[in-house]
Amino acid sequence: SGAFASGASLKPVTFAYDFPGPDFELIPLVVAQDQGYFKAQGLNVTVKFPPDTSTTTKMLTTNAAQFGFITTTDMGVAVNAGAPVLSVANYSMSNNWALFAKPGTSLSAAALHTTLKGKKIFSYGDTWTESMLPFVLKYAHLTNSQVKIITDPTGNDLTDLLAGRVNFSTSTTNYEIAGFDGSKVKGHLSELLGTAAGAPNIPIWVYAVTKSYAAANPSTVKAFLAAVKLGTEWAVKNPTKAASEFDKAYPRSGYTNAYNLTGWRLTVPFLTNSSGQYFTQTNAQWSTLAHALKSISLISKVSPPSAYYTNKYQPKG
Amino acid sequence: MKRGLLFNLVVPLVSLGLLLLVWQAIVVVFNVAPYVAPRPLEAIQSVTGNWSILWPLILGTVRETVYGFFCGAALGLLLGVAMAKIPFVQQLFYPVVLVSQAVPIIALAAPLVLILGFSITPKVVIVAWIVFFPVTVNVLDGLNHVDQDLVSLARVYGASRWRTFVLIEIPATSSPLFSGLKIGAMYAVTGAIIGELAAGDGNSLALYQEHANANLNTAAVYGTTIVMTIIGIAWFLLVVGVEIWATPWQRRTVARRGLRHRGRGGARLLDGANIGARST
Amino acid sequence: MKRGLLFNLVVPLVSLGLLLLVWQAIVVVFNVAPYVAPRPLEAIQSVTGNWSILWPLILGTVRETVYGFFCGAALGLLLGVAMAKIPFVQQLFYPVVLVSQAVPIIALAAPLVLILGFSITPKVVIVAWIVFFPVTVNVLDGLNHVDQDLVSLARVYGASRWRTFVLIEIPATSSPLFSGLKIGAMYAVTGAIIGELAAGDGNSLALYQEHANANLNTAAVYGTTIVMTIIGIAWFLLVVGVEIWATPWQRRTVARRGLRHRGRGGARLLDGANIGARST
Amino acid sequence: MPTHALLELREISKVFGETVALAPTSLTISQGSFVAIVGPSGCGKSTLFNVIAGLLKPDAGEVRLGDSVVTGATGHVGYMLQKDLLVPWRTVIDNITMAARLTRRVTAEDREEARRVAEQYGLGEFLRHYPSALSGGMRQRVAFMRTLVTHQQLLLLDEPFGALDAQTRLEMQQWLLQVWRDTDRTVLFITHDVDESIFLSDRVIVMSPRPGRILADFANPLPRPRTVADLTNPTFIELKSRVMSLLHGSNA
Amino acid sequence: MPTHALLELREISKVFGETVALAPTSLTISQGSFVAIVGPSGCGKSTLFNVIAGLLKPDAGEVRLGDSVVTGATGHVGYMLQKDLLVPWRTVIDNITMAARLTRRVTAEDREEARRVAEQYGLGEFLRHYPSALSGGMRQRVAFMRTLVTHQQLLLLDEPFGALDAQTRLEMQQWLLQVWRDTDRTVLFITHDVDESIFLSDRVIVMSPRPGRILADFANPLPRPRTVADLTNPTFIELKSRVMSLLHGSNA
Ligand SMILES: Nc1ncnc2c1ncn2[C@@H]1O[C@H](COP(=O)(O)OP(=O)(O)OP(=O)(O)O)[C@@H](O)[C@H]1O
Ligand SMILES: Nc1ncnc2c1ncn2[C@@H]1O[C@H](COP(=O)(O)OP(=O)(O)OP(=O)(O)O)[C@@H](O)[C@H]1O
Ligand SMILES: [Mg+2]
Ligand SMILES: [Mg+2]
Repeated sequence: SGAFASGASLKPVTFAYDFPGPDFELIPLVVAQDQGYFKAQGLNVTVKFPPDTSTTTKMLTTNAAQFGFITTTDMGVAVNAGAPVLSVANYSMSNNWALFAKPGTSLSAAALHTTLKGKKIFSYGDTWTESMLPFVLKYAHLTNSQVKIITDPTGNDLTDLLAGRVNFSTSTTNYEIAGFDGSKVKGHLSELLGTAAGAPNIPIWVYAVTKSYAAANPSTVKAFLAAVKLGTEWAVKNPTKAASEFDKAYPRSGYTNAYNLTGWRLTVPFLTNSSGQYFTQTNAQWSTLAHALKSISLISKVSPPSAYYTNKYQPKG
Repeated sequence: MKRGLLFNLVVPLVSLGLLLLVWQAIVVVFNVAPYVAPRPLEAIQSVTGNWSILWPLILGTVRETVYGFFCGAALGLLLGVAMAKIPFVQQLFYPVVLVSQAVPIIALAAPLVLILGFSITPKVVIVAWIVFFPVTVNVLDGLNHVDQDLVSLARVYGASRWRTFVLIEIPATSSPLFSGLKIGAMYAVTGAIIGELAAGDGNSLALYQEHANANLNTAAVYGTTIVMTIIGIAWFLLVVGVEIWATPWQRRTVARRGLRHRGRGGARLLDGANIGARST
Repeated sequence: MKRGLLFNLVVPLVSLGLLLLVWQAIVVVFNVAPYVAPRPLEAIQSVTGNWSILWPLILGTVRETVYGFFCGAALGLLLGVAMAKIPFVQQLFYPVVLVSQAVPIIALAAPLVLILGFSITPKVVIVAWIVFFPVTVNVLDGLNHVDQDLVSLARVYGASRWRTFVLIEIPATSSPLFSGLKIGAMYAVTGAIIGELAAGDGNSLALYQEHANANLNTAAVYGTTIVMTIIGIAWFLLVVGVEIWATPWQRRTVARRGLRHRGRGGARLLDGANIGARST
Repeated sequence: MPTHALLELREISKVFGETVALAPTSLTISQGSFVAIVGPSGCGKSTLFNVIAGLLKPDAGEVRLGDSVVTGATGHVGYMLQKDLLVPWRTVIDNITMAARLTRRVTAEDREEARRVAEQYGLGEFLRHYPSALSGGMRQRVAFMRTLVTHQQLLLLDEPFGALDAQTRLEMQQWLLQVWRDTDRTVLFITHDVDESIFLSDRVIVMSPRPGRILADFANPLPRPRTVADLTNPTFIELKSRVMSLLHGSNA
Repeated sequence: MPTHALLELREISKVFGETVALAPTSLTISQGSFVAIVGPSGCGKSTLFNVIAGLLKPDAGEVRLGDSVVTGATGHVGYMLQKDLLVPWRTVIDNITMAARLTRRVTAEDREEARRVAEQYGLGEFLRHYPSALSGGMRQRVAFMRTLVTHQQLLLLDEPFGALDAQTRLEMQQWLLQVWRDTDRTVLFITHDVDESIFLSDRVIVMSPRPGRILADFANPLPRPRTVADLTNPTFIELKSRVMSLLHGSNA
C-alpha cells in the first residue's frame, strides 16, 4: 500500500469520533486529511459522529466504522461487555482531568478536605469523572455523602460554576480552559489536576478498532496510525495553522477559532509521554484503569492488559 | 359488553406482544450483539433483576411526572379560562402559548436549570411546559363552544356568573378538557426524562439509563426505556380511568348503579384511545 | 375585516415584543452575566452576524423538518384511514400508536441512528414519529364522525366506495386533518433538533448550538434557539395558510373571488390559532 | 276575559345596529292566561322574550311584572326554548332542579317536588337517567318541568315544540294544556304553527314582519278542554284562516 | 287516476334483530303521481324508502321499477332527507351537480343544467355561494335541485321540510308543487304533517304503528293548483279529519 496509491484505489474507511460533533481533539485527523497523509497511505477517511459517546464502540462492532476514538474507560467497559474491540494507540499520554473553581478561589491538594467538604461538585456523569472522583475524595478524606455531586449530562459545567450554582466543576483542562476563555470573565480559573490529588496518571483517549478488523487488515491499521501520527506531529508544530485547518474543515461547527486554538494548545502537552513518544501504551496504564473501574463497579472483572490494547500496529520511531 | 371488554383488553396486549416478538425476531435473525441491542427478555430482566435499585428512581420519575402534570393541568386550565373569558388575554397570550411549544424543549432545559437550580422544580416546570398546552387549547376551544343559550338560560334563572361558570361552563368543557389532559399525560414522562437529564442530583432514572448506556449495558437502556414508557402509558390510562369515572353520562343511560350502558364515547381528540373501555 | 386583520397581526407582534422586553428587563435589572443569559439584541446579532455560516445549517434543519413533516403527515393519514376503515387494524394499531408517543423520544434517537445510519433518514424518522400521531388520531376521529347519511346518499346515487371516500369522506375530515397537521408542524422542528443532536455529520444547527454552549457563547445559544423556534412557527403558519387557502368555505360566503367573508373559523383543536386570519 | 294584569310592556323597542328588531310595542298579559304569539321569522318575537326575561335591555320602554318594574333585571320568569338545553351531565331529576342549583343549595324539598312533577307527568321511571337516553319529546317535557319548578308565575315558551315531529308535537300540546290547567301559570308561547297557536291559547297575537309590531290580537273563542278533533272544528278553521290571511297576506 | 305503474313493491318486509320494522307491504305508484306517506314515528317509513333506494335489502319481497327488478341495487332513484346533506366545501352549483361527480366526470352540460335549474327556481344569485351562506329553506331547495338533476324518474323525499319553520315550510311546499308540475317526476313524500301530506299529494297513504303496514290509501280530490287558502277548504278539512282519526285513533 502507501506511496503509489492513486485516487481510484484509495481504500475507504470510516472513523467514528467520540462525541456527536467535531472539536479540536479531532485536529490530528483533520491535518492528516488536509496534508494528504491519509491519501499517501492509500486511505480515504470519512469522519462520522455518534449519537452519544457510548455509541462509537457499537459503531465499531457493527462495522458502521472501522476506526474509533474513545476514552479508555469506554474501552474497559466494552471489553467487559464482551465487545471485541482493541485499543491500537493512545491519543493523549496522561491524565489532564482536573477540578476547577471560580477565579480567585484557593484550590490546593493540601487543603482539599476543608475546601470540598459540604460543597457542590459538578459532574457530567461521564465514566471518567465517575472513576477519577473517588480517588480525589479518598485523597481528601471525604466520603460521598460529605460532598454534593451534581450530575448534569446536558448542562454546561462552566456556566453553572460561574453562575455560582456549583462550587467546583470537573473536566479536562483543555476543554475547560478553552471554554472559560469564551466567557470573557477576568482572571484565570482555579485548577487542581486530578493527578495532584490522588488520581492515577493514565491516558484518557485512545484510537480503537475491532480485533477482527485489525487481524484482517493489519496494513490498513498501520497505515491509518502512520498518517495520524504525521498529522499529530504537524499539528503540534503548527498549532495556529492546524486550528485554521480545523476551522476550514468544519466551518459551521459553532466553535470560534480562539476556542479551537486554545484547546489544541492545551492538548499538546498531554500528547507525548515523558520520553517524548506518541501513541505508546503500557500494561501499567491498562491495569491501573481496569482496577479503578472495578473499584467503582463499572466493570465486573479486570482483564489482562493485552485484552485491552496492542502497540503492534504503531509506526516505528 | 363482556365480550367487548375482554376483546378490548386482549387485543392491545396481543398487539404489544407482537411488538416484542418482532423485536426478538430481529435480534435473533440478524444475530445482533447484546451490547448493540438486547433481547426483550434481557431488557425486562435488567429491570426486574435491579428492582430494589430502580424502584426509588421510578418513584422519583413518577413524582416529577405527576407534580408536573398537575401544575401543567392547573396552569393550562387557568390560562384557557382566562383566555376564553378575557379576549385581551387571549390576544396577548395566544402567540406566546404557541411560541412556547415551538421552542425545542431540549434547548430549554439547560437555562431552566440555571435559573431554577438543581431541584425537582425544573423537572416539574418542563413537564408542566409540555402538559399545559393541550389543556389550554382544548379548554379555550371548549369554553368558546359552550352553548350560549344555556348560559343565557342560567342568567334568566338569576344565576351569578360564578355559578354559571362552575355549574354550566366547566362541565360543558369536560370532554375537551379530558382530551387535553390525556395528551398531556402521554407526553408528561418525556418531559420528566428531559428534566432529569438536565437537572440531575445523580439519582434519577434518566441518569441511570445514561450510565447504563455509557456502560454498554444495553439491556438496561432498553429496560429503562420500557419502564419510562410504562410510566407514561400508566399515567395516561389513569387519566382515561378518571375520565370514565368522572363523566358517566358519556357512556351510561342511567346514573351510576344503573345497569345499561351506551356505546358512545365522548372524548374528542383521543376519542379512540379509551382502550379497554369501548365496546365495538 | 381590515381593522381585524391589522389588529390580529399587530397584537401577536406586540405580545412577542413584550416577551423580548421582559427578557431584556430581567437581564438588565438582575445584571445577569452574558455567559448566563445574553440580551435579546446580542442573541439576535449572534444570528445576523453569522448569517452566512448559519444559513446552510438553517436550510438543513428546514429540510429535515419538511421532509419529516411530509412523511409523518402521509403516514398519519394512511394509518388514520386504515384504522377508520378496518376495525381490526384499529384494534391492533391503536395501542402501538399510543405507546409510540409515550416512549421518550430522546431515548429513541441513538438506536435509530445505529439502525438507519448517519444520513438524513433518522432525523426524518424522528420528525415523522412526532408528526404522524396527531394526524392519525384526528383523521381517525374525523372519519368516524363523517355523517353516515351523506355516505348513504352517495351510495344511493350509485357512487363507488372510492369516489365516496375521495369526494365525501376526505373533505369532510379536512378540519380535524388540518388540526393534526398544525400540531405536527409546531412540534416538527423539535424532532429535527433531537435528530440532529444524535445523527450529525458534524454540520447541523443543533450541534452548532451545542458547541456554542461549550464555548460559553450564550448569545449564540439563545440566538439559535430563536431561529429554531422561528422555523417551527413559520412552518406552522404555512400550514395555517394552506388550510385557509384549501378550505375557503370555512371563512367565505362565496367561492374565491367573491367579496364577503364570514367570521367563523373551522379548525378544531387549534381553532384559536389562526393568527392573522380571524376577525374578532 | 281575565281580570288582573300580570305583565305589562310599555312601548318597548329594540334596535340592533341598523336592524330595528322591535318597533315600540305595548302589551298587557293577564294572570293565568295562555297567550300565543305568531309572526314571520325575524320579526322580533325572541327579542321581545329576551327583553321580558331581562337578557336584553330595551332601547326604550318599561317592563312591569305585577307591581314592580323589572326592565333589564333577570330571575323573574321561567324560560324555555326550542332547544331543550338539558345538560347532558346531569340526570333528569338534577336537570329539573337546575334553576335551584344555579341560585342556591338544592334542598330535599326541591328534589321531592321534582320527583313528584316527573311522576305526575309520566317521567317517573326516568329520574336517574341521563338526557341522552330520552326521546325528543321526553326531553322537552323535562325542559318544561325544569321551567315549571322555578315557581315563576310567568312562563315564556319560545317555539318549545318546534323541533318535534307533528305527532309528538300534538301529544306535547295536549300534555302542556293539562299541566297548565293543573298549575295555574301564565304562559306566553311563541310558535310558527298557526294550528298550535290556536289549539293552545286564549289569545293569539300576530306580529308584522320586521320591524316587529303587533298586527292583531285575537281572542280565541274555542272552549276548553280541547282535543285533536278541535283542529277540524269550524270555529278553529275560521280563526286559523283569519290568522293565516294576516300572515300570508294576499296569498291566502 | 294515473295509468302506468312506475314503481311496484311486492310483499316487502324487513326485520332488524327483534324489531319488525316493516310487515309485508305491497304498493304500486303510477308514473307522474305525487304520493304522500304519513304514519307514526318508527313505523318503518324510512325503512321502506331505504329498501326502494337499495340501501337496505328487504328480508323478502321484490322492488320493481319500470320493467326491471331493482331489489338491493342502487343508482335508480333521487333521494332527499330532512337533513339537507349539502357538503359545506362545495358551492351551490357544485352541490347541485354532486350526483354526477360521484359517478363520473362533471360535464359542461351538467353545470349548464344546474345553473338553469337554480336560476329558474330562484337561486341564480347564489350559484357560487357556499351552503353556509344560505338559509334553511334555501338549503333545502338546493338539496332538492340536486335530487332533480339526477334525472331519476322517481324521487323519494323523506320529511324534506321537517326541519323548517311553518311559514318557510308553506313556501317550500308551494315551490315544490311548482317544480313538480314543471318537471314531470314521480314523487314519494314522507311527512308527519297531515296538512302537508294533503296539500301536496294526489294520494295519501297512512301507515300503522310498528310493525308498519298500510292502513289506508286515500285519493286526494283537492283540485290543482293549490293555494294557502286550500288549507281551510272543507274538502281539505274532511280528508284531514279522516287521516287524523286513523293516526290518533279514539283521541280524535
Ligand atoms: N344579538 C343580536 N344582534 C344583532 N341582531 C340581532 C340579535 N338578535 C336578533 N337580531 C336580529 O333582530 C331581528 C329579530 O330577531 P328575533 O330573533 O327576535 O326574531 P324572531 O321573530 O324570534 O325570529 P324567528 O322566528 O326566526 O325565531 C332579526 O333580524 C335578527 O337578525
Ligand atoms: N339500521 C337499523 N338497525 C336497527 N333498527 C333499525 C334500523 N333502522 C331502523 N330501525 C328500527 O326500525 C323501525 C322503523 O324505523 P324507521 O326509521 O323506518 O321509522 P320511520 O317510520 O321512518 O320513523 P320516523 O318517523 O321517526 O322517521 C324503528 O323501530 C327503528 O328503530
Ligand atoms: Mg325566535
Ligand atoms: Mg324516518
